[in-house]
Amino acid sequence: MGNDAEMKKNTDRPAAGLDMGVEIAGVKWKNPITTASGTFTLRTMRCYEISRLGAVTTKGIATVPWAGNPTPRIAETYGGMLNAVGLQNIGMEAWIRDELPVLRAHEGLPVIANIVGRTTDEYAEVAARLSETDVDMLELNISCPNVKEGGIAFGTAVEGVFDTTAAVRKATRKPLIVKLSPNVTRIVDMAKAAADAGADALSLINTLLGMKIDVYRRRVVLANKTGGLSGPGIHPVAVRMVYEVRRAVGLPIIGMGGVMSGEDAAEMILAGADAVAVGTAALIRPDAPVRILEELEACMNKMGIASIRELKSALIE
Amino acid sequence: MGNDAEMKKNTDRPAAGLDMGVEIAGVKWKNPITTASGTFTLRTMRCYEISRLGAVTTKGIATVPWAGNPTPRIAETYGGMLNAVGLQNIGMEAWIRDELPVLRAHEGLPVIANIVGRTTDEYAEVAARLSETDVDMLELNISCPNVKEGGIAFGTAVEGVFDTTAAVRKATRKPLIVKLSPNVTRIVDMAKAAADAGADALSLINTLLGMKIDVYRRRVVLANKTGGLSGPGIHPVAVRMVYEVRRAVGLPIIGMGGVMSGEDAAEMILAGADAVAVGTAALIRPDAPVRILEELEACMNKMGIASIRELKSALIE
Amino acid sequence: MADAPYRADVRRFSTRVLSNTQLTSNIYDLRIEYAEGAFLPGQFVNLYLNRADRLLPRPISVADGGEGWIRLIYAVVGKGTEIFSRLNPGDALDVSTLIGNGFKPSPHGTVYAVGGGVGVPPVFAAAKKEAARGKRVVAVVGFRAEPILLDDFAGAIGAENVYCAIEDASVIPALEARYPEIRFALGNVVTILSQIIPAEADEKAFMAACGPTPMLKALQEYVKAFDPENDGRSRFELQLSLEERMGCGFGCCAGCVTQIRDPQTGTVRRVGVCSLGPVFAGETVVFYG
Amino acid sequence: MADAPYRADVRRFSTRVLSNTQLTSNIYDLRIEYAEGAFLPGQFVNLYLNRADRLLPRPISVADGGEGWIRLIYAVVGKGTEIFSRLNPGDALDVSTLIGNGFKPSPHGTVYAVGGGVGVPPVFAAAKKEAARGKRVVAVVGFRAEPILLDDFAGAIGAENVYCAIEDASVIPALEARYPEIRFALGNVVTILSQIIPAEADEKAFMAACGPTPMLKALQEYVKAFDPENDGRSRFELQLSLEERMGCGFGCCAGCVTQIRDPQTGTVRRVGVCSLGPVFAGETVVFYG
Ligand SMILES: Cc1cc2nc3c(=O)[nH]c(=O)nc-3n(C[C@H](O)[C@H](O)[C@H](O)COP(=O)(O)OP(=O)(O)OC[C@H]3O[C@@H](n4cnc5c(N)ncnc54)[C@H](O)[C@@H]3O)c2cc1C
Ligand SMILES: Cc1cc2nc3c(=O)[nH]c(=O)nc-3n(C[C@H](O)[C@H](O)[C@H](O)COP(=O)(O)OP(=O)(O)OC[C@H]3O[C@@H](n4cnc5c(N)ncnc54)[C@H](O)[C@@H]3O)c2cc1C
Ligand SMILES: Cc1cc2nc3c(=O)[nH]c(=O)nc-3n(C[C@H](O)[C@H](O)[C@H](O)COP(=O)(O)O)c2cc1C
Ligand SMILES: Cc1cc2nc3c(=O)[nH]c(=O)nc-3n(C[C@H](O)[C@H](O)[C@H](O)COP(=O)(O)O)c2cc1C
Ligand code: FES
Ligand code: FES
Repeated sequence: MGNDAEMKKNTDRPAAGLDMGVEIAGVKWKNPITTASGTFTLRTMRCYEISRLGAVTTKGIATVPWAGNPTPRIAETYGGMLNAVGLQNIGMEAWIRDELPVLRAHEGLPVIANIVGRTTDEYAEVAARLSETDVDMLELNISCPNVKEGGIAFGTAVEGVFDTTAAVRKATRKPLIVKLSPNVTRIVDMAKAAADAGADALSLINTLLGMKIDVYRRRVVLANKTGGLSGPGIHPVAVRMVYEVRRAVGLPIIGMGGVMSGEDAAEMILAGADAVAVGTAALIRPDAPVRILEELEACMNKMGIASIRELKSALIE
Repeated sequence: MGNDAEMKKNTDRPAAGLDMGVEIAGVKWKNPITTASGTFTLRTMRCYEISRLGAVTTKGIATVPWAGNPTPRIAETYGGMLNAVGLQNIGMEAWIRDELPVLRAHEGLPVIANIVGRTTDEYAEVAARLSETDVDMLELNISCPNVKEGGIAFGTAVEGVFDTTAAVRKATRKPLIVKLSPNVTRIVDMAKAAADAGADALSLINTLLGMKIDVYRRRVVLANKTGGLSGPGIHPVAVRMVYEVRRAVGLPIIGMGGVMSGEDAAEMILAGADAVAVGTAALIRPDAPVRILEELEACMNKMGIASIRELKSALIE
Repeated sequence: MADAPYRADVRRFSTRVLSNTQLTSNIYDLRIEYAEGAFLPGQFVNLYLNRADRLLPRPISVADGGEGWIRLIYAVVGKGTEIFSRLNPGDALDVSTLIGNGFKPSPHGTVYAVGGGVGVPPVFAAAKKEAARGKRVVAVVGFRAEPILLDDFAGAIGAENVYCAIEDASVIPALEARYPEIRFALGNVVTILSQIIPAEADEKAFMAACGPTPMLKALQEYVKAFDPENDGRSRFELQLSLEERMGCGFGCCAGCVTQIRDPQTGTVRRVGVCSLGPVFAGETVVFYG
Repeated sequence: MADAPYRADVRRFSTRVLSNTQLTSNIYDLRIEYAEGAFLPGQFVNLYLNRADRLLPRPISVADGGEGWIRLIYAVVGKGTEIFSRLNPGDALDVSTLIGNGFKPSPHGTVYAVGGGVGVPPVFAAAKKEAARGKRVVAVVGFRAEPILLDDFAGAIGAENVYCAIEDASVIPALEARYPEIRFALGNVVTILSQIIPAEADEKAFMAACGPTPMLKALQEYVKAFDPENDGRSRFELQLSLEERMGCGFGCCAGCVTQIRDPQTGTVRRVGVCSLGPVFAGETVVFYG
């Protein structure tokens, strides 16, 4: 058995006095680590103390329950995984009734509701309904590659990004994060469209579109054929996109894509992210988000850096 | 030390009588394995017997020598690597004089010259000059992410693909392969543009644009900042693109991107590729292309499949 | 809980291999150090390869357990299990805490433990536990040619209660010679059930099953036939342990859903095999396709 | 060659660790089984981690070699070398055949072997070889605080010919006590050269160097000063062993280029360190930026 050096328990304890706080679109997070949408459920509370996070991000929430795709929904790849969950969710009313109060019970933990729709109106409807609650931020997922309608269809054209963002912007005064797809020629154009339409922050990246074939069964592994590629293999693409968008748009960025360690999180922040979301890592190691937080602190100590603000401007160019 | 199961010497010997031959744009290859441009030089002859390959593909050739980018040009990533070589090459005249004859000395080994330019005219000029030689095929690289002019600039817009292909098509009657960039929203549109402009075959994929930051040195690793991500981590993206293009365009496809094993090669062919190029694998293990060929044969035996043609239509959908 | 130290229910940790012995041409018997040896039959653990090219968990049912150890029985079907087959005593192995809801304890006096292939290990665990609870347990297990765990079943529930279906007729004589007290039959588990059930008394019974999907579907059909009034109350209370490809294996990714019909409302919902299963009430499972 | 079996010059293969001992706080001395123990000083091998998350080679110069073994001396600077530092005798390790052009044999009677930090091992190899060829070898090596290979140099070329520059003054007394015959100086290798060279006769000499880029640049300048007619013919024939990040480490990717000025034409070309180096004629190297 190899030894997963990156993920090994970090024994350096953070020095007292590190300033880990960030402010994303007016919302204070006690540290920059959140969960990546679709990899956090209420069950995550059995994996680690979620109140240690900077914020939690839910899976996509639609107007009504969605059944998602048939199985297999998951395929393993070299340095990553494919998923085609297809935004299965319990719908906004059930979420507001059953899940939001449970998350709200964690004091000082901002809740980000990720929202999805099949049409611009549906997106706006979810946003409007959630605006009646005390959820802290909304994350607009216009980048899911696993559904036929909605999702990526909106996120890969400048007009789609603009129109969806604008519609949701009209429906809510909550801080609005727009989550971008990496499956585009120029991510910067998408980021600008979101900014122009009134986004308060950006999340990037969602998954890359991929496919796996089981050679001996001669079949595509996923029932949905294609799926979203996530995990450490895509990290360099995510870093590049965060870097590009940071230099083109002034909005806060939540960086994600293959963050497996505190060093990966620091790399995202050096590239220009204000906060970092952990997805696949948390599926592979249940407490990855809080480990990564600890490792980030250890990494900052090793770098001699005392605050996230300082880290953000530490890249030498 | 872990054990790299994929790459372990395959001891199953291929059964006699496997029909490995393919025909790409009228050129007969004795098997479907070639080298990916930029990972094959004359020094490769010291790594394995290149005449065992179906074809060899050279690195990019321009009108005049190019110096390429400063170093570091290479960065290691999780499940892959970044390169920003920047198409360093000795120019077409030196190549025709010094390298082509050496390759030509290998009987029955088609030579594919990969061509690059800073302008459409330069592409056409290289194509015209090479058409005066006995090179077997041309591969048009409009997808290199590591140069400011030429390369990807032509490959990420439908018009760029069409115009460059058309210009080169006018300049040559050699079989013309167009190599596509994965850094686009819709690969199928690019494939169709190339086909419409007269391409005889398609190569996909080139590298994904990525970046790596050295956290402790606080610097971007590559002198060029961004580089091309290759290797096993991107394989699912390549398989997906080959699958999509196969269903949209009738041209032969040379599939590449993270092929590390015979099973990966079989997966490419099941997805729709007619031939398979090996790049990063050959940098990590000097004789990877011929190993992968042997493994592909072993894999076909295990599948009970007797020819590449049969393999190509073996996907159950 | 403000200041109380938080202890996660779901954890991944490193443990050691105690033994890893080959049972058949492709099935291995792995014992690992494991503090929480007390498990519910049907529960599983995720095994991790700790390799960058194979990041996802391999869920394996717990077949047996005791003070400081558990036993996992797995077939080599792909690269991951192939790598497991090369583990030696003392090797480190990454593993999760116990996951999932096991078989519910039988409310009836008789338990049928029905398993096929590598679905047999969790069913063995259920059989052993029910026998220890004083139930009469009948095991009906099926294999292509190479049975596993027959001695273990015989030890736990009595050899006279063990029935074994075999698909390859040619191996049966040798098996009969080797296990004289166990009854073998050519065919599958339903073949055997059809033979032995009529002979049984008409009382209600519990049936714990795990195996390939066609077997589980056949059992669903089989017990329905004992529901003459078609009111959903079969003579058998069937519980099925299911398999799905997993992203996390502990309820965080919605990767592993199966379709479950709500007995009250009739609505079919997709629910996680790792979080709400892997064991489900047999009549509620709506197989895909 | 149609039917003759093809034998590749460049291969990757698995070998075994013979020993792996710690020399300083971060430098290790690795001996591995290696059939081709006869190497040219300056040549290197690629070490591979055999891990899916670290695919690229780690090029390490050969410091010494003999019948069936080579010796590699490496500093722990990142994750890869950190993993190497945990290798034990008997462990498997993937390695390449010998790569690159070494130092050319000295045409002169005197050889200066100049090394800094982990640039010292290949220079030691050159020194040992030149001494065996009957040359007078003077070693000038520099370290921050923890020297390596001093006993080896003393054994190969005579302790009286070994000079060692140290940047951290506080450690010098202890070093002088430990190596009484070796001369230590505060500073870097150029400090020592400036002290000892004027004392040397005016004859031509060969200088083999490897170390951090600033040191190599300083040496380039240093030997230029001995070129009074400025005709490019220094009293010293300098050869530099260079480092670059490698994709393949055997000439197939154009990743590892350095800039070399053609002495005839004056044109600067980018050429592969792994294919045409790592050793280049000192005056031809045009350092980046
Ligand atoms: C709840 C549960 C309990 C299980 N208990 C056992 C057991 O006790 N004994 C046993 O032999 N097997 C059991 N399995 C099946 C076992 O998990 C797979 O055979 C194993 O994961 C295959 O891994 P591999 O790397 O060899 O196969 P590969 O095909 O190389 O694996 C590729 C990916 O597919 C997944 N996968 C492949 N086959 C299956 C499968 N049948 N079910 C779920 N995921 C799969 C792997 O986990 C991996 O992520 C169980 C599965 C589940 C869901
Ligand atoms: C021809 C040659 C000979 C060398 N000989 C020696 C030697 O004898 N002893 C010794 O200690 N070191 C030597 N080095 C440097 C050694 O290769 C690096 O220190 C080592 O690769 C670092 O690996 P890592 O995984 O610990 O570092 P990481 O920084 O984690 O490595 C990341 C990547 O960068 C590459 N890399 C990092 N530093 C260097 C470097 N300085 N040069 C080239 N590639 C680098 C690695 O190979 C890897 O691909 C030599 C380098 C070259 C090019
Ligand atoms: C199983 C799974 C489900 C996901 N579901 C969603 C989702 O519902 N909404 C969304 O915006 N992103 C979803 N994503 C994308 C992640 O939030 C994240 O953008 C992506 O996985 C890259 O980060 P990672 O490499 O850390 O996983 C999902 C990812 C995975 C792996
Ligand atoms: C070091 C390096 C250099 C490359 N140079 C070129 C090039 O000159 N022209 C080109 O078309 N592609 C070039 N490529 C891209 C490869 O040909 C191939 O498309 C890509 O690497 C994906 O395949 P792989 O994952 O097998 O490497 C280069 C790739 C690498 C790694
Ligand atoms: S596998 Fe992730 S929820 Fe079940
Ligand atoms: S490292 Fe590839 S050519 Fe030198």
